[in-house]
Amino acid sequence: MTVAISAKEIISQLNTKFPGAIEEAGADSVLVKSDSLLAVAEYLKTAEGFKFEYLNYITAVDYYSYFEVVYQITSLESNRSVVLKARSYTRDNPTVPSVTGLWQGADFQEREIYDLMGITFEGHPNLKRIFLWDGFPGYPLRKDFNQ
Amino acid sequence: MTTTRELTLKTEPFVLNIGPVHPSTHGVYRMRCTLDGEVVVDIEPVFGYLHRGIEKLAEERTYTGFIPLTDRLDYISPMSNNLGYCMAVEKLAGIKVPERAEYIRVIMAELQRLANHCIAVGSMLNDAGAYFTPFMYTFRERERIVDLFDMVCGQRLTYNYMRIGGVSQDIPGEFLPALHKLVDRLTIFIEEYENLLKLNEILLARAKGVGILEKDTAINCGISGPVARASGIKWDIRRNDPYSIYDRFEFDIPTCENGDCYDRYRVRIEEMRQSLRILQQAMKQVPKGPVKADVPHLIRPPAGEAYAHIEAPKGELGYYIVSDNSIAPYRCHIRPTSLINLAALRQMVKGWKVADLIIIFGSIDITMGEVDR
Amino acid sequence: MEISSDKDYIYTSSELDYQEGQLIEEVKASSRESIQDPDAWLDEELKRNILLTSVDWVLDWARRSSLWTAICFPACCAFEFIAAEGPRFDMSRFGMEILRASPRQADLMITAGTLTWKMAPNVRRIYNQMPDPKWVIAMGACGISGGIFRSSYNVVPGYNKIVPVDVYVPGCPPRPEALIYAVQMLQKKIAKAKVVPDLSELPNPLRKGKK
Amino acid sequence: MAIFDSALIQPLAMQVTPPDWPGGYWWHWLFFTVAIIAFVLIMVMGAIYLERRGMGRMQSRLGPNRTGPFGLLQPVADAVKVLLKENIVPTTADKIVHWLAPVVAFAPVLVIFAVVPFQNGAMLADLNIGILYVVAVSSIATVGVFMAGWGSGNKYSLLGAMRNVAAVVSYEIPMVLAIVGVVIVSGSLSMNQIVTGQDIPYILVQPLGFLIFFIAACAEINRSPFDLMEADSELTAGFHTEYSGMKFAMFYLVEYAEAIAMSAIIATLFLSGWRGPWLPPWLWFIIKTFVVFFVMVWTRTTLPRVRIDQLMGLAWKFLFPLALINLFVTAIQVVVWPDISQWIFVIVNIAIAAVLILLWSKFFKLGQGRVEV
Amino acid sequence: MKFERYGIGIIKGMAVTIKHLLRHPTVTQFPDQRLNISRRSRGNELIWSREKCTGCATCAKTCPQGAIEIVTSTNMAENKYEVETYRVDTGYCIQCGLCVEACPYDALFMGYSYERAKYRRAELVQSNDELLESPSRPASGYFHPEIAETLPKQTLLVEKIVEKRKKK
Repeated sequence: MTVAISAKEIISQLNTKFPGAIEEAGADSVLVKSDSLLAVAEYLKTAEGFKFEYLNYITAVDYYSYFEVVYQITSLESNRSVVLKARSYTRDNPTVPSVTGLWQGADFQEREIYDLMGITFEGHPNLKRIFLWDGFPGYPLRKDFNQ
Repeated sequence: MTTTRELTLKTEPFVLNIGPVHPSTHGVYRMRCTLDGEVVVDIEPVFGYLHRGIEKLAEERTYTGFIPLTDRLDYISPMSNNLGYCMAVEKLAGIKVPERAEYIRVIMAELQRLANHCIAVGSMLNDAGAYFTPFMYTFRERERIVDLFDMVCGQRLTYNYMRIGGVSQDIPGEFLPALHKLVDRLTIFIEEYENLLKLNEILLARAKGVGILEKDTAINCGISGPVARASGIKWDIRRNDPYSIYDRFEFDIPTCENGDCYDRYRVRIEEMRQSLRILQQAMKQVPKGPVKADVPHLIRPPAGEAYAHIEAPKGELGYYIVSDNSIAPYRCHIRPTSLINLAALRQMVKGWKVADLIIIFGSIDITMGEVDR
Repeated sequence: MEISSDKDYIYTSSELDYQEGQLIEEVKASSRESIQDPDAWLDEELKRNILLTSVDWVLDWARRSSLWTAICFPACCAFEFIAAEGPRFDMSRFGMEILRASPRQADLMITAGTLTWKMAPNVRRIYNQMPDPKWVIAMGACGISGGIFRSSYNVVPGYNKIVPVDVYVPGCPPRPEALIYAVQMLQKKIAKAKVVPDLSELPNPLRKGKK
Repeated sequence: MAIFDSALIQPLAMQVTPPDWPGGYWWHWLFFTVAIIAFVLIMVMGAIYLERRGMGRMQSRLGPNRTGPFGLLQPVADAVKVLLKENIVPTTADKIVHWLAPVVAFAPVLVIFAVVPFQNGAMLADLNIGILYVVAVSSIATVGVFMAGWGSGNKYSLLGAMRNVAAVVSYEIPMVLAIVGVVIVSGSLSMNQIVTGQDIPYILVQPLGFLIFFIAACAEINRSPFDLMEADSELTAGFHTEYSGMKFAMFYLVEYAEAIAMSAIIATLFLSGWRGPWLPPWLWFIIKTFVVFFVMVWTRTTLPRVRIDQLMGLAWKFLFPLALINLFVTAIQVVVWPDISQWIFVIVNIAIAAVLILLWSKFFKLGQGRVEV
Repeated sequence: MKFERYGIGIIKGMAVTIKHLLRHPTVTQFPDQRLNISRRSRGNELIWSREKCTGCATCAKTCPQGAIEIVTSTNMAENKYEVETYRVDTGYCIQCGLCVEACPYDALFMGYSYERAKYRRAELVQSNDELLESPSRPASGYFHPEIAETLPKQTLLVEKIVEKRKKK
C-alpha cells in the first residue's frame, strides 16, 4: 500500500533544512513557497530517507485569488508518496519554477499547464503551447475563460 | 550495439513531418523528425490534434454526466477510465462500494486489460510491418471480449458502465458461462499467437535491443505500466497500492530487464496471462448482492480534493478531483498515462532509423485520446 | 556523427508553429456555415432511369465496388471502423480492405472521430488531395455534430463545416454493421447519381489537374 | 554437361521461329506480343485476386466476394475505377519525370516475358542468353521507381525510392550468382533449354540456390518482408505517394507484374517450367507460377518487415557468401563428376545447404542498429 | 543481432497462417447474415412513450450534453403537464443511456436497431411521433429487463468455435 506521508511527519525535517520555506502544512500536502520549491523538491528527491524519485503528476487549479500547482511524488523504494503544492498569487503572469531539471517527465505536463492555465514555468527549456495553436485567445482552464 | 559512424561524407539533415495523418501514429500524433538519411537525429512531438478540452468540459458536467466523457479518453480501455474516475469520486465522497460491484469491476477491468493489450501487441507488430495479420488475430480475440462488454452494457466501445458507488446494471445470467469460455479460449489463443511471432527471427532482429529505455530514465520520466516494467521497474499499483479488491487475488508482476521493444511486447503478453489468472479466481468468487450503493444521481461530494489512481492497461491512470460541494467538479485533472509515457520517446529514438522510430513508438502503446484529452 | 550545427532549415520550429496557427485561424474564420449536403441527386431518380446507359452502369459498378478508404481516423470511431474491417465483419467483402495511406489514391473518407480546429486544416487538405470522384461518410456523433464535445473550445461542430458529407451515420460510435449499412447506402447513391452526364465532362485522364 | 557450349561462343543468334510453328516470322511476333500482354494483364488480375482472397483467409476473414461470382471481378472493378480517377500532378513535382516514371517502370516488366517459355518453344524470342536478358532488363524498372521518387517532390517518395535502389543494387549480385549455379548445371543460358534439361526440378539439385534466388527476388520486387520502398506503416505509400489515377494504376500493375514475372522465372528455373504429367504444359506453367506467387503472399501475410541496414546486411553478409560457396560447390560437382546421376547431387546438395545455413547463422550478424548522433 | 534460430521461428509463424487458411473464417456476412446484438443494446435512437411521459424533463436534465429538447404546457383541467414537443437530435445524442436510467416513469427506451444512416443532416433530428415505438423501431432491454427477456439471445463469438481446440 502506498503510504501517503502526511505533512506532519516531514515538516520538522523540512523546517530545519529550509527555514521559512514551508508556507502551510496541510493534512495530506505540503504547501511550499514557490521560490523555494525547487530546493525542497531536490532535497526530497535526493536526500537519504526520502528518495522521492518518481513524479506522478503535476496539475494546476485556479482558485480565483491564486493558482495552485500540485505535485505528487512517490518513492518507489519505500512506497511512500507526498503531495507538494505551490501557489502563485498574481493573475497577470503567474510564475512557478520549473522542475523539468529534476524530473524529465514534467516537461510535457508543464507545457500543458502553461497552455491551458497560463502559468509560466521559469527555467523550462521549451515552454510553448502544446495542445492549442499559436494565437489561441486566452487560457481555457482558467475559471474566467470565455469562449 | 552502439557504434560511431565514421564520417566520410558531409551530410545535411532534413526535416520529415510524420503525421498528423499517418498509418502508424495511432491517431493524430505528429512528429517533426530531423533525419540524416535514414537516421533519426531529433524529433519534436506536436500534440493537440485531438485536444477536446475534456478537463474543461468536466467542470460543466455533473459528476455522473462526466462518466461518458471518460469513455472517450483512452478509447481502447474505457472500462479502466470509468473505474478510475468513479474511484476518485468515491474517495472524495467516502462511498463504500458493494462487494458484488467490486468483483464485477475487477472482472471488467481485467477484461479491458486483455482487450487493450490485444490491440497494443497487434498494432506494434503491424507497425513492424507484418501485413495486418497479427492485428487481425488480436482483433478477433478483442471481438470476443467486446461481445461480453456489449452484453453487460449495450455498447461495443464506449461502455459507460460504471457508476459512482457501483456499476449501472447487474451482469446478465449468461455472462459468467460466457466468461468461462472466453478465458479458456484466450489461453489457447495466446499460445498460438506466441507461435506466430515470438521466435520470429525478423521480429527479433527488429525489436531486440531496439529503443532501449534505461531504468533510471524511465523513473525520471515518470514512465509507468508495461513500459516501465519492461525496463525492470517492479511497480504495479494493483500490488503496490492495492485498490478495489486486488489484494485478494494471486498474480505475478511480469518484468523484463532490457527495456527494449521486444521486452515491452513480452511484458504485455505475460500480463495477459496474469489477467487470465485473476479472471479465473474472480469469476469463481463473485458474491450475490446489490451492485450499486445508494448514491443520488446529482451527487454533491464534500469540498476537498482527492487523487485516485489505478493500474490502467497503459500505466498509472489517475484522477485528481477538486470539489466545492456543488454538483459539478471544480477541477478534474486526468493523469494522462500516454502523454507521460511519451516523455522518453525522444531519447529512445535518437540514432535509430525511421523504421525503428515507428516500432519504438508503437511499442509504447499510446492513445491520442488520452494524450490530448 | 557530425552534422552541420547551424541548423539553417527553411523555417524554424517556432515559425512553423506560427504558420500553423495562422492557417487554423483562417480555416476557423472561413467555416462558420455548414456546407450543404450534396443531395440534389435524390430528386433526379426518374430522369436517371431513362438516361441510364451501359457505360454509366459499368462506371457506377466499378466505382461502387471498389471504394478505397483514405486514412483519416482521429479518434474512437476508428476502432469501430477497424472492427468493420476486421475478421468479424470484414468490409473487404466489398473490396474495401485497401486502406490508402496516401489520399491521392483514395475514393472515400470515413471521418471516424472528433474533429478539432487544430486538425481541421489537415482534414480539408486531405479532402482536397483526394482525386475526384470522392465521397465522405461522417461517422458517429462527433463527425455529425461534434457530439458530446460540441460545447468545447477546440471542437468543430461536425465535419460538414469543413467538407461536404454524403452519408451521416449516427451512433457513438456506430456499430460496424451500421457503418456497413452506410457504405451500402453510399453505394446506392453512387449507383443513382449522375456519373457520366456528358462526354465533355468525362474525367479525362490526360487532363492536367492541379491540387 | 558442356559449359563451353558453342551457344555461348556463337554470335548472339536468335532462334526466333520454333520448328513447329505454322506461320511465319511476323505472325509469331504479333501473336506472342498480344498473348504476352493479355497474359500479363490476366495473370495480374488473378494475382491480385489470389492475394486478397488468400490473405483474407489467412487473416481469418473472407476477402472480396461480392463483386461478381466469388468476387472474381474485384480486380476489374478496381482497374476501371482507378483508370478513370482524376489525375493529379503536384505543383512541386518535376512534371516530365513525374509523367515518365510509370512508363519507364512498366515497360521492362512487360519485356521480361519475351523470353519466358510457356511451353516447349512457345515464347516470343528464344534468346540463347535468355537468363542474362532477364537479369539485365528486370533491374531497369528501378530507374522508373527512382524517377517517381525524385519527380514527386515528396520526402516520403524520395526515401522509398532510395531504399529501393539500394536494395536492387545489392540483391542483384546474390541473385545472379544463384542463377549461375543453375546455368552451370543445365549448361545453357536459354530459358527453354534450361527447362528441357530439368529432368529433376532444380529446386532439388540447387536447394541453396533456390533459397537465395527466392529471397533475392522478393527483395528485388519489394515483396514482404522486404517491401521497404512502400512500407505502409513508415512511408505512407512510398515512392508512389503522389500518384493518382492512371499513373498509380500503372505502378500497381508493375508491382504485381513484377511479382508474376519473378514467379514465372522461378517456376522456369527451379520448378521445371512447363514440364509435368497429364496436364497441358502451359497449364502446368501457370499453376507453378501461381504456386510461387502464393508463397510470396504467404510470406507477406506472416512476416514483419526488415530494416534497411538489415536488408543490406542480409544481402552482403549472408546471401552473397553463401551464393559464392554454392557456385563453387556446383562447379566442382559438375566438373569432377560430370556423369554421375543427379539424384546423388540432390541428397548431397540438400545436406550441404542445411550445413551451410546452420553454420553461417552462427557467425552472421545483421549489423549494428544504433548510430551515435 | 544474431540470426539465432536458423529460421525456425519463421517456419512456425508460417504454419500458423497456413492453418488459418484452412480454417473456417470468423466472418459474419452482414447484410445477409445478421448477428443478434446484445439484449441491452443501446441502438442509435431513442424511443419515447407519449402515454407514460409526464413531462418532468428529468431526461433533459440528466443528458450530459442537452440533446433532448422538451417543451411542455400545463393542462389545468387534468392537473398535469402536456408534452408539446419532444425532440432528440440523433446526430448529437451519444447513446450513453443516462436518460433511460434516470427516467422515473419508464417512458424512455433505447432503440434496438442500428441501421439509421441518413443522406441529410436534417433527417437525423427526430421529434414527437417519430420517436414512438413501432415495429421498425423496437425498444431494447437497456434498463428494462422485462423487454430484454423477449429479445433473442445474443450471438457470441466465443461460442462460435472456429479453431480446433487443443486437448487438455
